[in-house]
Amino acid sequence: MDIDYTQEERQFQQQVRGFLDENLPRGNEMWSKRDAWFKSLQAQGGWDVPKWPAEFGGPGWTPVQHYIWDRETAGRSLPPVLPFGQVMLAPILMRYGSKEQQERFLPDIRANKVNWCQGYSEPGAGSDLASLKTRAVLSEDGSKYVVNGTKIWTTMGHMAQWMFCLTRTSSEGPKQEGITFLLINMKTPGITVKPIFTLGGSHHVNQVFFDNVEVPVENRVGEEGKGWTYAKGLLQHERSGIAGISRTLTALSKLKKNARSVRVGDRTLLDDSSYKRKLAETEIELRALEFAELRSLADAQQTGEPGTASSILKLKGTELQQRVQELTIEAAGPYALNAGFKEAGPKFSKMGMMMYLNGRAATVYGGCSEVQKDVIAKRVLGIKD
Amino acid sequence: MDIDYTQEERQFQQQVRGFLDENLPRGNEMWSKRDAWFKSLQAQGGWDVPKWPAEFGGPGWTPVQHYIWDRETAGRSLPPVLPFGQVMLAPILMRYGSKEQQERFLPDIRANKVNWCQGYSEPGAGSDLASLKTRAVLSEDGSKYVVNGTKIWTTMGHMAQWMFCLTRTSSEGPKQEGITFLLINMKTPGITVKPIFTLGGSHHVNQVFFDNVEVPVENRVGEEGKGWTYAKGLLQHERSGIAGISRTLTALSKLKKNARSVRVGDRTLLDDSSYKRKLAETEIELRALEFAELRSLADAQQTGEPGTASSILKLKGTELQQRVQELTIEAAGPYALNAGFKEAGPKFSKMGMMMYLNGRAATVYGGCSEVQKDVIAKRVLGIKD
Amino acid sequence: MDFKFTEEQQMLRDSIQKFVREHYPADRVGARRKAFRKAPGFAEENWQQFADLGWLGVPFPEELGGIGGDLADVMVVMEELGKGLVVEPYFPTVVLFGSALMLGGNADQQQSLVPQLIEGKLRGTLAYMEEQARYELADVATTATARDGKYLLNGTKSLVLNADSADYLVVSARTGGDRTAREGITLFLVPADAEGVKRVDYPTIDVLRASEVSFENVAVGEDAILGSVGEGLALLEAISQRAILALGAESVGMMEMLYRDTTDYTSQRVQFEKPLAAFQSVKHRIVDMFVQTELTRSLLYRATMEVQGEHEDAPLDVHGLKHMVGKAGRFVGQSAVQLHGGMGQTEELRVGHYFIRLAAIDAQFGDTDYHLGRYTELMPIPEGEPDADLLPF
Amino acid sequence: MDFKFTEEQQMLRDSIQKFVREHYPADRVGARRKAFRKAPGFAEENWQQFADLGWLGVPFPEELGGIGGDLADVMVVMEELGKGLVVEPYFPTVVLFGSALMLGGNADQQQSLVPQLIEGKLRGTLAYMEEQARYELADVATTATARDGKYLLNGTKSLVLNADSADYLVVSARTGGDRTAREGITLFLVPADAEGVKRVDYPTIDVLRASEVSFENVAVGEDAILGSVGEGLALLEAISQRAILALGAESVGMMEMLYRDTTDYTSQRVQFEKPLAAFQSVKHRIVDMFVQTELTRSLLYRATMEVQGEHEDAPLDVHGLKHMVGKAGRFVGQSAVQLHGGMGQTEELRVGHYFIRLAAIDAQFGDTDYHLGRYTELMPIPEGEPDADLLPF
Repeated sequence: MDIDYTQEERQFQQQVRGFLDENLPRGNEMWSKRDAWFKSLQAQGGWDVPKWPAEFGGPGWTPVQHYIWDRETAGRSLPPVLPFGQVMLAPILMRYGSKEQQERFLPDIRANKVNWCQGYSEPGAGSDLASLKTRAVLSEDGSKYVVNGTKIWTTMGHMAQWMFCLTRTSSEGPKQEGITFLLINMKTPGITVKPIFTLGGSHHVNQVFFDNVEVPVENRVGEEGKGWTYAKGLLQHERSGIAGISRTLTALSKLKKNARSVRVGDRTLLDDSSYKRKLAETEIELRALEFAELRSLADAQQTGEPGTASSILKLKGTELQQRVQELTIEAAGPYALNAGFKEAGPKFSKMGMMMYLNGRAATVYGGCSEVQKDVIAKRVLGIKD
Repeated sequence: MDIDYTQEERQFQQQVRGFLDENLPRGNEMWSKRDAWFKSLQAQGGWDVPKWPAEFGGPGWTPVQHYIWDRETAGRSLPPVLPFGQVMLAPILMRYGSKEQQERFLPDIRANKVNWCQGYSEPGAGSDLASLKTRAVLSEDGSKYVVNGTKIWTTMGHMAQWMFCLTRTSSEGPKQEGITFLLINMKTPGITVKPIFTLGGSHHVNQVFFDNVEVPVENRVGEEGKGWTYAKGLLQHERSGIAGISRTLTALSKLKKNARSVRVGDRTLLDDSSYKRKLAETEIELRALEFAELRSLADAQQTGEPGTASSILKLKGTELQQRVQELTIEAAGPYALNAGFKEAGPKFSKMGMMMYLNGRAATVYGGCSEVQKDVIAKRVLGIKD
Repeated sequence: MDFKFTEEQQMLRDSIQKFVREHYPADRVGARRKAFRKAPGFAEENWQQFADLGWLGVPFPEELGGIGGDLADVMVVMEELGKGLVVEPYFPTVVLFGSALMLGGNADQQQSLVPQLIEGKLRGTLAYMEEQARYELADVATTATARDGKYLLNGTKSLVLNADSADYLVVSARTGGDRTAREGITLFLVPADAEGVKRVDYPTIDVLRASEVSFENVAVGEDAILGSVGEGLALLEAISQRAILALGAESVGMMEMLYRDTTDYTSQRVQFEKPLAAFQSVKHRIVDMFVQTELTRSLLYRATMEVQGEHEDAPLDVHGLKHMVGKAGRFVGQSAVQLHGGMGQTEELRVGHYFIRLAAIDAQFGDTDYHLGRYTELMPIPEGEPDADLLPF
Repeated sequence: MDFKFTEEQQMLRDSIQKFVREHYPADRVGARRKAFRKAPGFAEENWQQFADLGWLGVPFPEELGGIGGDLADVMVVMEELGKGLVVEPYFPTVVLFGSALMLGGNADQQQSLVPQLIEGKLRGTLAYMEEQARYELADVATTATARDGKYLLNGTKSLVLNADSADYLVVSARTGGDRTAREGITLFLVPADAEGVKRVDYPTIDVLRASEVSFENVAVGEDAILGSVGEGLALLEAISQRAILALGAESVGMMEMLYRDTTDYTSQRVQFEKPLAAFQSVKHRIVDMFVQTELTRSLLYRATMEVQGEHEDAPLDVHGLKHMVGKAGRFVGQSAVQLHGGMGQTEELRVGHYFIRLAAIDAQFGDTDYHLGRYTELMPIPEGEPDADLLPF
């Protein structure tokens, strides 16, 4: 057993730090220098698409290198990438897409040129995703699918040019079969996007309606009826990202600084022992979970399998995210009420409340906590239903 | 709405206090003056059997009077009564027993002369009590039942002269039917009592084996096959007693005094703000639950029904009992290890640990918490399975 | 002992429920609340209806035009307004301002203001909070300096509820003592349009309205003093107790709606060939929500009756209540949102609004931690020796 | 980074598991433990086997006859002993006494004692606790007064583990400073049979042995001093860190057994026509037990490697570990007992014994609350201004 980074890992950590110090645009330059930033990442050898394998132009990092990258970048603000394409669709295209699809879509995804959205959930298919009903019927000449139905909780659906979408092409047999994975251009006639306003009035999710939407058959990924298999692997991917342990550690670190700025009479909130104990309890669990992630990465590196510790990451990681959000609004205190007035109370209070509200989704999407527990019981503990 | 006791209730409270001050034996006299104590209770008009209705010689108190009695006696040590007869069997005999059975058994129960035990649970029938299998077969001449099988968790079974017992007389139809309520003399040939040692080494529960045990048919209560109905009402009775809110309030009060005796350097544990907050959190919930009980009693007094608040009493009451027990061993600190040596650490530490260990049973017996929640979901919230 | 609602209370409840059905129907709550994001943040015609139906007069004596109700009656009103997600400023005007007038006002002040309040012609609020104070009522930096028979007020009050539609502000200010001294605080009745009063108004996260209010040499006469000079803290504490009872009632109403709405939603929604409510993880969590609601309701009743009857335990149980409202409210709110899945995150359903309002209530008049600390200070510690006889526990 | 067990560790684990299968079979654990209620509380022949199998030499260097293992190796041993509910005094002798010798002893002390310890011929323990101190290592009333080249020890130590079978006690005493001063504590190596040492022995709730040990003018020479005079606190703290790692490993082993035993039991027991484990309320609680166990195990690994490598975060994570062991251990233990129903309450199954042992571990070397407080003191607070940019969280 060895907790320390190897010589190579330490070098890599230094390299990442040096690179970030030199190239990462700050503050106002975040948008103006965005292109230069992506170019500098690319020049490092695929750092712009860290999770992509080397054969598709990625850096081919080890799991521990990924961890180092996450850890080093979590505390800094990086120019945003469009996650649905790069992180979620790309692995599927690489594995199951045709050569033509890969050549057609991957370059634009990598260049952050095309905005993708995910068409999975439906009003009647949430936790039980496989019961989805959006119907795709192959035309008689076999040239296109005609899609009817509706998708919901489509993040960024109102800004996306394309959707990757699970559709039902057969109702026979088990519901997991008969699902087909389609790539749909959002400009196709028959698509309507309706905004959904979430807690606190944000708009980032939508409901998308399909009314006889025609999708060329060449936009089908892999075989008809195999879409569930393709999507499942991707969901696993999504889950480990949702855990967001490095981000939560950063959030906790910011919270400590913010709590120190909160006045309580002549002292600060960080002088309040019962508040401080709550921070400490959270931090202890986070430090434990961070190490669980490391154990999982090390297992993956050595055996190719992430090990049992990985199963707890999403479940516990989202819980701790929410805990830090709770502690943030507690720190804001009365100013948790502040919804739009920047001069009232500590500056973090406004965004703190929005994060708290938006953060409730973390234990619902990508497999709600209740379903996660069922999955752990079955797969890890071998408990039968 | 009126929180205050009525004039009559206040008078009753005074009467109880005066009576206890005058008649309750203390310390060493607890056993020697026990008979005098029961006589003085009886002389008050049935106070020795407070829950019994007036027609059977009880005091015929209102629910609020019962509450006052519980509250006033919780802080004092009363000479023990034998609960299985007086509290648990007697109501069944009064309602479903024959005149002969009432005359034969009730006087001895009242006089604390006969020790009863309860034969309900079986190794294969715990939460799912109705699946019990101990078989009672009526002899051809109809004069007696022959009982075979085994009962478990029989509290005081090794000291009891009689058992009231659920037996299976039919396997047809729903399992709740075909259960028959028998009174069994523990001296009958074929009965073996085997001790079960519980956490910390106590012996108060047993397993009881029946090998062709003959029970006269006149010891059957009510009709054959109706035992489940009889027992169910009694279980409800048992549950409200298990909540033990007055006892827990007393325990918390003792805990505060005990915590003040625990040295932490030059101060006491009651100067520790985080420990004190835990006491306070518990006390707040207890004060809320105490009022929930009052609401339930007041509802019962006015409408004859205990109201929805009553459903939470056992569930939350046992949880708070256990919480006070946890806080007691936390107060004992290192001396929670103390299992038999009276001079090590604070005096309460030894009994505190035993109470903590024995107390785990409270959320299991009389309907475990998980089943209680199912019951509340169904009966109170109307949730269908 | 008697916990039944009176016939009058039952009628009051029915009339509010009728109003809510008409003006705040569940299926339009999102749109309805969105419409109120701008000043004054509510509908004047509704307010007039409150007056016409007598709700504004509930806690005031008959001789001032009220209906002479007690705190239990206010509890009934607040619970129903909470269930309805009603945005009209009953809490600041009737509970905060009204309590200030009735507990601190002299006969002149009461006679000149209360009848108008009851008729719906005059509103008020309480300006007591300052940023550095967090939840401490006694931390007051705003000063009131006596000069020529007048008082000059200087300072800034934060998060003043519905100040933008109030005619009067009750303002806490120092007439003596250090910033955190318990003595030397005085409450003043200040017209909202007095010279030197400046406001910045904004919507709150729970779609109500608040303001930062600054006072620059605002001059008021001695007739503006509520209660006695320098003894305003006791008055503030008494108002705060009533505020907590009212917010507690509103919370309990919302918590009840949350477990009911969650029961309904999960009983109807089928996943994996079963209603969600049939899954024990869902069912038991709803039961936990119910248990927390019933516990909180019990403590609300207890505290309300104790404050009404001036029992000695009243301060203790009011602190306990606000602590429990915060803790249970968060649990019940979060659980409802979780069990509604994606729908719980939307503005469309009531649950999200209840959830936010409960979070906002925790942040007013002391949060769950603050009141636990206060409870700890008051918690009775019995006299006497340690007692090793833990039986029959 | 590498979290695999080495081949040696795997062999060590196998050999302990084999011993446990033979000497502590699950189906006889109740009877077995009952047999140990009297002094010395374990089987001498088992102890000799520990020596023969090399377990006693695990953390000691090869030049003293040990196998030169590190803290991870001790972790492996303690985890397996924990799973087996083994009562032999490995913890007091190898972890407490052994750490005291290796961290504080000089070459003479080590050479005269460690080889004997490794051979199973000599046992020791740590006498550091006093009643008024609760969990505070620096609170020491026992005095050591220098006189004529000797030290006279006076005072009482409480809850000294396995003192009734120890040859040596390591005793903390004041050679200077006030009772709670951090300076002035010295550790002494005292023969258990020295004149003036009195013991009262008793069984503990977890069926181990402890003693109250009093010292009345117990005279020891300067060669009895472990480490430097007056600087014993740092040594005590270092021993305590190792004690916490060892107890943490034992706890994690037990927690794993608890969720596994509970999975097995509830998978076999049928109620309402289904295995109990198929009920979500049961299943999810087992998952929660598993999650807590994995979290604790992760922190155990982290802290062990940090102490081994003398990382700067080591004290922080050791406090965090003991806090988590207490909290998670209680949750996992209580859950297992609850989910076993009546059977969980009996001495027959292992679960009850694990449950009690976990409660006992929480009460040693600082409980969950104490270490949370200590963590709070060390918790890093970053420099810098408040940061309102909470995205992309």
